[in-house]
Amino acid sequence: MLRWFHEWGSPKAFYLRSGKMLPWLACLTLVLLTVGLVWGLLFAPSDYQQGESVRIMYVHVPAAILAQSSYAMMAIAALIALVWRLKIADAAVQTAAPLGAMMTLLALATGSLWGKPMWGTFWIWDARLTSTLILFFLFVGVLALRSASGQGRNAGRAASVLALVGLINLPVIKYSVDWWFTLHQPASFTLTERPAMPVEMWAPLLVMVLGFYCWFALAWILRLRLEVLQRERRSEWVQRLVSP
Amino acid sequence: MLQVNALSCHRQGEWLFKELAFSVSGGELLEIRGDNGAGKTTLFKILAGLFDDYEGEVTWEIQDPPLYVGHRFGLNAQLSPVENLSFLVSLNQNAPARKDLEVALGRFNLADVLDQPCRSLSEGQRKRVALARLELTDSQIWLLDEAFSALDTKGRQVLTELCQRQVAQGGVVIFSSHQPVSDFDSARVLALGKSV
Amino acid sequence: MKFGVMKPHRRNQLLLICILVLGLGLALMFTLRALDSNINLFYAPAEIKNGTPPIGKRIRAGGMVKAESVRRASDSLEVRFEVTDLQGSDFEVHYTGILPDLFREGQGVVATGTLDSDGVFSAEEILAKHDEKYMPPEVAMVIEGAQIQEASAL
Amino acid sequence: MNPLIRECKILVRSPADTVQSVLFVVIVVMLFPLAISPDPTILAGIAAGLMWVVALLASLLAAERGIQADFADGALEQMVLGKTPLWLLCSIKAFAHWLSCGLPLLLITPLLGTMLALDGLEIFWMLASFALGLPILSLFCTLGAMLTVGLDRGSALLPLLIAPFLIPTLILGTQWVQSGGQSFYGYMLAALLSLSVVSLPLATGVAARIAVSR
Repeated sequence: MLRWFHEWGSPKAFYLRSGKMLPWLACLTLVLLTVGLVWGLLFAPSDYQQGESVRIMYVHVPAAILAQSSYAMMAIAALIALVWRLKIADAAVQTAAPLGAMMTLLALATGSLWGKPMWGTFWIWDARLTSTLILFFLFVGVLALRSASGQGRNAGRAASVLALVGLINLPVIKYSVDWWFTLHQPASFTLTERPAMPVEMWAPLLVMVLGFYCWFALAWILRLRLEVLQRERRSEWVQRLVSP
Repeated sequence: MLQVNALSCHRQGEWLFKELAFSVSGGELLEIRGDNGAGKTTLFKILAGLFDDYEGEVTWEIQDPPLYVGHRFGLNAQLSPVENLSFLVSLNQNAPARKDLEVALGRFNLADVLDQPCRSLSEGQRKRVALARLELTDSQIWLLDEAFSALDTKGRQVLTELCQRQVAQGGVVIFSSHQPVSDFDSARVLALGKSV
Repeated sequence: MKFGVMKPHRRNQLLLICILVLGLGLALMFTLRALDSNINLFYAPAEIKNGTPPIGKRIRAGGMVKAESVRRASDSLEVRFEVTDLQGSDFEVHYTGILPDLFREGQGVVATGTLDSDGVFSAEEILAKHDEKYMPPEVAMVIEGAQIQEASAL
Repeated sequence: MNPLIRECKILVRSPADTVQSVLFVVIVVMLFPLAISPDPTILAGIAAGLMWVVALLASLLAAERGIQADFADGALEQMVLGKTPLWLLCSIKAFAHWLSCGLPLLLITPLLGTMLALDGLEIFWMLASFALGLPILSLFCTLGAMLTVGLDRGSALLPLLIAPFLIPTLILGTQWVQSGGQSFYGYMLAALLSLSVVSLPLATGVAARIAVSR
């Protein structure tokens, strides 16, 4: 396990290996997102109460799921950066934060577009909306602290501490639906129960969720590669790579 | 007691020092010499365990953490020398008695400012308050960054005596200076930077 | 930085572990007690009928919109309807404004506003409570049809 | 000298800091009746939330005070190097923040409540929510100050980093008062407090190590 970490953790190995994966990942992302979007927006049935507005779900739900799980991924990278001092993990924290912030913003925007016709207002101070907004500020906080800390091997550690402490917020998001007054419906998907949604609705949704994950992985790896090159620009292998 | 192997450190892309190797055993006095910007303070921070962005190995064989007196003395402006000193010493061992504190501060000629707030003290006085810790500590290793500069003759003399007593008891003193310190006959010198 | 002989401060570590266990245990205990106690997020129709909520203060009240109770004014946006808990308690709501899409008879609503001494609730805001079931319109019709059949079979 | 006694002495010798926190709170609370309305029903309706927001701002304002001084004069380096556990020293720093900001606020709560037309029972629940909630604010503020101390734009960054973490406390505190003391919120606040007390000083300790190695 530790050896595997170190093999992948070295910036050079990561750069070279991830390069081979990129085309496959890009194709997969493209296929999943195209299929999901066309299926969800054109062919999936409309809802008996919500009508056509239900289609916003096909973007909103994947974005919201990804916003939360990207925070978890960032926090795991932060833990690795703090405990094992892996250079690549620190770069991963730094590059995940803006992507996560983007996803959170997308979830909030699509959510409020859906909220206007359904709830009668763009924004409600409901628990889940509020904690998603808090999640956005957490991403921004990690990003701001990271960029204020400058370069250097230890510079990212403060941001990693912040990301880890913020992880406490994730269960709050999950349980807030039950704790506080809320209009946001409980999650329709759980692992243990059958979805409260017919198959022709949740199948395209699942495709979209997978597509979003692939897109996120793709974007993350691309940014990470760029960051690795930037950081290792003085090292021999990067010099050899960029010089013709 | 201290083993340093292949120690390299760079800041802002410039190597401060590369492949530094030395060892220090009990009863030794080591002077680290170098120009401003040669990396003396960084080396001290590494040895103290404050800074770990380096490559190489630093191994201590000691019971207690080393005592470090740097450019910043750790004296709160609102508190008196007695209070500050008592706090700093008690971070590592039992709080010293008032009488011992008075003796230690008195040796550095601070008897008349014992209970004045530190903000009213001069830079030289504050440095001597920080150095008075040496009289009270149990620590075997002293790391004194630029301890001899900005001290009067009397202060240098007291500090020299304290350091000599420490190495005579089997401890280690590592100190730095940017001009040669002639107070010791037996100090080993480690030169940092290109010009030395 | 490695310290060879330096002993770990066993006593301090023990203290830390004790404090951690104590703190986490307390947190768990408080959370369980909190989840045990009921939260009253809005006043139910029965409570409004009993006169529990204060008169004239801004409160939240909720329940189901009673079937065939919605009356719209012809010349303004004023709406009057009754909110019921389906167990015999209901109260009247007055509201002026546009109702949300999901508002319909038999659906849940939460209203924010004030209660007057006659038991009439003047709402400033109406929110339709959405349930977690998604289904296509045809499915909804089938389910309704099945329920009607069941009812007629009885 | 015991680190706790040290903090108390520093606090007693710079009373201006504490007075500043108290005056800030009183003045901001005074502004609201002037800006919104002197009508007691309106004031009483917003009082709990208003007092909590002001308490949050006052805590953030006071956050850097003790930490900045310790960092600048080198005492923080010595604390990191010493044998005394760092989490203990960090809890004491948080306690000092509470002493200089939380405790005075708690003491003037009846006064603020009266200014905002709260009745006796509501003032009681306000006191209870402050008693459980303000220490959480102090713990987070100390962590934030430790994370940003020594950075170029540290003071500007601190509220941005820490405010999101204070929101759950704010919600639970205000809901507790507004719901007339429903035990759910009280228990949750207590749970949050015990969790914060044991976990945040550890994180603050890590942050202190990072701060001195900058």
